[in-house]
Amino acid sequence: MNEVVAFWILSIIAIFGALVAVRKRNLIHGVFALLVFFAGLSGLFLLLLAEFIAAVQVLVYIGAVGILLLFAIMLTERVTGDDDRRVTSRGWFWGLVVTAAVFVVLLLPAIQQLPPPKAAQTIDPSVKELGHKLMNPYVVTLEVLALLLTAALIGAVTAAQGVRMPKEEDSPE
Amino acid sequence: MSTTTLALIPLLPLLAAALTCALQNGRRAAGVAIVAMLASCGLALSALKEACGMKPTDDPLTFDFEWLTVGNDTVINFGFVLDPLTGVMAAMVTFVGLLIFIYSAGYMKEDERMARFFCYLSLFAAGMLGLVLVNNLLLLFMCWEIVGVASYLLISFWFHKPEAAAAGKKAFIVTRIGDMGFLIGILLAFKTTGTLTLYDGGQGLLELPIGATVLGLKASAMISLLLFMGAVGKSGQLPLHVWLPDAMEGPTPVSALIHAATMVAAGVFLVARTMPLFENGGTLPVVAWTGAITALIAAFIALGQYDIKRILAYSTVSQLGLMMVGLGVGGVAVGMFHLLTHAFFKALLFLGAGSIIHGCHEEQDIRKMGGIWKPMRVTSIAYLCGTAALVALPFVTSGYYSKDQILAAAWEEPLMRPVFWIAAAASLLTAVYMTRQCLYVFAGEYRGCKTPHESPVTMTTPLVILALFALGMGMVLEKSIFAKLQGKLIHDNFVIAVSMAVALGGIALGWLIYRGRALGQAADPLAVTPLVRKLWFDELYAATVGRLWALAIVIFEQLNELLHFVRDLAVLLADRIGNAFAVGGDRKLIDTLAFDGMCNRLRSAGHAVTRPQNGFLPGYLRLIALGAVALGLLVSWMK
Amino acid sequence: MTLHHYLILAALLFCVGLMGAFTRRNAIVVLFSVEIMLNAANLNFIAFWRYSENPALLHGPLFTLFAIAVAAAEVAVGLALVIAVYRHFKTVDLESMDTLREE
Amino acid sequence: MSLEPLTLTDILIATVPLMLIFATLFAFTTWLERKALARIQNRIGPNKVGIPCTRIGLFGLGQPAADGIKMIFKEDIVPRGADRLFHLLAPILALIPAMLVLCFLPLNFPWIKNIQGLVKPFMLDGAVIFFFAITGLNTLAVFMAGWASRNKYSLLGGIRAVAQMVSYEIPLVLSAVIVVMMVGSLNAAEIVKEQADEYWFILSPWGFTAFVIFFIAALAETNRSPFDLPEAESEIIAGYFTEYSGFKFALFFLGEYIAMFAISGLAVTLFLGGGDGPGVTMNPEDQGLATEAFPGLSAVWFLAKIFALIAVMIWLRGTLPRLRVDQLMGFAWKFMLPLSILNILVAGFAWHAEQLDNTIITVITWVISFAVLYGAASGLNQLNRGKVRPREYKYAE
Repeated sequence: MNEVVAFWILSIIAIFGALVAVRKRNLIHGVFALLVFFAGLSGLFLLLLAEFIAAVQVLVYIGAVGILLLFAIMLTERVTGDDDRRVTSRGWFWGLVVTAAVFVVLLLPAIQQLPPPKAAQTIDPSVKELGHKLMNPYVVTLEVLALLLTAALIGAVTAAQGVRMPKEEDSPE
Repeated sequence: MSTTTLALIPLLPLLAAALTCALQNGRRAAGVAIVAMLASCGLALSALKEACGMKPTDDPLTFDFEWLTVGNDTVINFGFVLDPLTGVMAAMVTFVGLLIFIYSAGYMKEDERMARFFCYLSLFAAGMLGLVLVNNLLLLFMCWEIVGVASYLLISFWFHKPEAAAAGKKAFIVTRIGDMGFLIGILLAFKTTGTLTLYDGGQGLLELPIGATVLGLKASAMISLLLFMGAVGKSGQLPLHVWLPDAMEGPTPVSALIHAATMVAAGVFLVARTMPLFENGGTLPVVAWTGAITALIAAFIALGQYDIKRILAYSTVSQLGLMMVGLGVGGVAVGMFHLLTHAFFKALLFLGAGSIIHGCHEEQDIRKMGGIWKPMRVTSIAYLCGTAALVALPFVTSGYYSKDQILAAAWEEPLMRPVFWIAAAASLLTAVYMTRQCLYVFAGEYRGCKTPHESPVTMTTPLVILALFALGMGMVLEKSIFAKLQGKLIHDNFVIAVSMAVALGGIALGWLIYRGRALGQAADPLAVTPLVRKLWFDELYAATVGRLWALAIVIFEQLNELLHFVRDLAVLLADRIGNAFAVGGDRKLIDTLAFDGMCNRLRSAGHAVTRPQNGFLPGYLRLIALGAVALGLLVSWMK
Repeated sequence: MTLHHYLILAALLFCVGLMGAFTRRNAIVVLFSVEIMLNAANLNFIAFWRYSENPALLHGPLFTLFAIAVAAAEVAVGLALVIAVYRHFKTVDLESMDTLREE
Repeated sequence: MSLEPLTLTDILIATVPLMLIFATLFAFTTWLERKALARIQNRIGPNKVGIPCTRIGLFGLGQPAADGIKMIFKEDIVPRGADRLFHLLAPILALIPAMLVLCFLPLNFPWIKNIQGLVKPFMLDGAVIFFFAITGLNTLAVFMAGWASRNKYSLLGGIRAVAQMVSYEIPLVLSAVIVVMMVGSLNAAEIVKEQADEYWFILSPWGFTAFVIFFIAALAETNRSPFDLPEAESEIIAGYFTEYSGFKFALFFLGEYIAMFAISGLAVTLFLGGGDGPGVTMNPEDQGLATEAFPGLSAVWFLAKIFALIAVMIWLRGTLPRLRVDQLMGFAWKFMLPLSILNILVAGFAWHAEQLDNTIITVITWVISFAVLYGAASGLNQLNRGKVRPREYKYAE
């Protein structure tokens, strides 16, 4: 019972957040709506008993990605964040059509080919087990991922830094 | 000797290549490459020792593991094989390669792309060693191609010289012709036997009896002929020999490594490796004849050349021909024996030539040399040793023993008597042109502008070592390796007499011709036009293949013209009609339909095509999504 | 709750993201949308895991973990690129950045 | 583990007391802080407000109530340009995570004995990581406040706060990771149990280092002095809540203090043995509850430890001057981060040494690791000392 109610509430929150995030004119509002979406999604993960993933979701997306987006907006848009130009791109209608098509295609397997819905068996996933899995069979993946993150970090810094200003430019005038 | 140690032999140079391609400093790159080569040389020697330990009868050691599975039962193994053949070959390649690496460390010192050069060299060595060691025809083909690429890179290393670039392209394309045959052969072999593993405990490609027939020919015969095409391309046999002399545009160490010792020998090695197929298919006479003719013609051409390296190149071609003869008449042992000895003395000759060229300030024309003997003592002695070996001076040189075996084997076969005589003639010519060259280079006065000087010690040391090998190797090999390769020594006094006769006679002949001539100034009696022009092989190809191409072009031109004509006709017709019905409506109708309308339609079609490519990113995204949709529909429809 | 609920929800979210990517012209918003899509995919992973035969293998969470990490890297690099582009074009409007050349 | 047996009453029982207790503690703490600061600055501090309509002062214990009333009845001003929605949401968003985080503290209140499952969230397997995840939200609230009230100072404060919190979260988490590593679990109750069995982690060299790092980072996370740059009155009037007044301001205030409680509660859980103490034996098997001499003893211990930490915070606030922005950042990235990473390595070695479970080896390891950490700390200190120059002002003299 609880689970059903929770599912509906959380999914509505998530969809609402996502919609607002992609439609809002004011980017800062958009980011916060996106964060609401992330929060709803992490609630759904919790509902699916993937608590560690839920925590990571909050930590990474809301904690880190959100801040990053805010800073990017601060650096690119006007600080107020609202965007008075035309926000929708050319031919948005076709975009919607394609989206609808994709939606149908996404639903096709869910309708046709999946076995009839079966109930989830009760499980007790422990974070410890996850850690062991990460350290034992997936350790190479983990290392590669660490490498990727480092590379991404350096790449991001170098890309965002751009050409360095000559010294006399930033001396007091 | 385990898989890993065996695998390390090719892998170390590969690693070195990977390392050096990152390096900038040429000297450091050279160090890396040489160290890697040294290590794999040690490994190869130990492998050789183990291989020699094996009795000739028992199966070769194979180290296989599953590489990729085709369908559900066919497995292609990734593996290495170790038997005397591979052992010897690997040892030779690594050893000569090592010497040449050291040599080129000195030779390329001034070049600013030295590091890149060593990267290519290491890559080549890796490919060559892989080619030698692998136990799988497909893998062998891959290594074969790596070697091809490396040689392309190395030949056109000084790509700013247009002829160097052209030579690289030529080598690549001409060998490609042979490789196509090779590839087809592999496919055919896979089709008929279902395996590409060479030795597989009785199930290998070389161990299965192949009974099937293709196009009325025995399958094994077909396969072996196709493989032989690859060999012909790679080791410059007639009619695909034209790339080898041009390849001399590359740096001299490259010529020594690739076009004397290793790569060109790859073809011979291939034939030796797949010898069972040839025996099974009974196609050895083809090999023998091709080799013989090549040997003779190449030797002829060599008489007329002035470029020191070209002469050596043609002599390489003819020696390769002799190896083919050896394989054809005497089996693996004879051919490989000559291959080994030749590798040493030809590498020596090329390095010597390189040293001479270096000493004469990058002068390659023998007419502008002469009197090198005095300033460049070490080089000259080494070079003369190499010459002696090539000419096969009796008893003292290694070339003598191997060539003697070939001739003897040819003499044994009653059917192969003509081949024997051709080979003898070829070696006679060999003696002649080598004498000519030596006289040009060493005797008399220096005819160049600047005074020649001796090369640095890094270049001379390999020369000396190689010279020792070129002299001493014959005895040693004949005692040790020859038996391992299931060869039976034949000593036929008549043959010995003949080979001595041709060697000494050739030298004498050359001496007689060139004695007391004002070399360089006066016309050369042997450099008659056909020889200078290399018997018009290039012109021949230009005249045939090129002509065909030109013809095709002409035909298409004509077709094009026809189309134009039809179009004009249509225009004319419409115009006439328009004029005929000189009524506005009609004209408008015709116009709009026939001309403007059509043109507009075409134009708009062009626009329609270009519209999606306007850098409008969301549009791209949508197209991608459409593709995804199509894919999803396809999948769910196929379910 | 059955698997289908989650799948349909994920599909919806994915399409919302897709819509954003298709109909907005601000690069940063497109980045949002990509994030939304990624998260929808993660939801699918977790749902499939939860309703799989033996969840003890923890494939879903592990894969999702990796996906999240990669997504974080993607956001960092993406935003850095957006900023770099902004420095060059003085805008983050996808429609006005339609050339690869300096001009 | 499932949601099913959970009922509304359970939830209320589990949460409402937390809120009440910590709200009262908050009131008391404000009073305590003002008193303490006054003593440090050689004043008396609040002493008038006591029982209404009498002259009984009660050392000004009534002060918090008076403040609260004042706050509630004060006018709530929203600047014209401000983004009304976010201006309203920010203080709430600042309060909620702090409150939420309290649930993850292993407080063995007697009345949650007979509640099952999820409501005892400190039995959650990932309690610690949840804690950090949710504390992260605080940053957003601050930024929101700074951005929503269209005011340069507020925005500056918000940006400062974000930068500071993001960079201090790293040493915070890294130093907590050490404890998690040693225990091998993210479960708060198990961490406490471990400490009750072995020793409080603060007593080991790596634990001590980690605790110091954690505590400093916690100061920065909760914008306490000396890290209170986001609300630096003297530079940017009051930072991100310049434009806040009345009840919203009160909410910020409350949120800040609750966050203080929460983070010191986590410090207690991780390093100071949680609710462990005389008369308490931990046994997390039956849902992480302790057997105590009298009900609630462990909770009392827990709160006592929290208050010890709060007292230290107040004392520091009274003592230390405020840092400069560059010093702040430099300290986070050049001192705390390397030290905590090194500390992780040390702790790993120490763990392996303790696996041998041989006293001498353990002792030796401890000595060595202490020496290493001390050396590293002083070395880093030396390295940075050269770096910290008097700042050159670009646009001002």
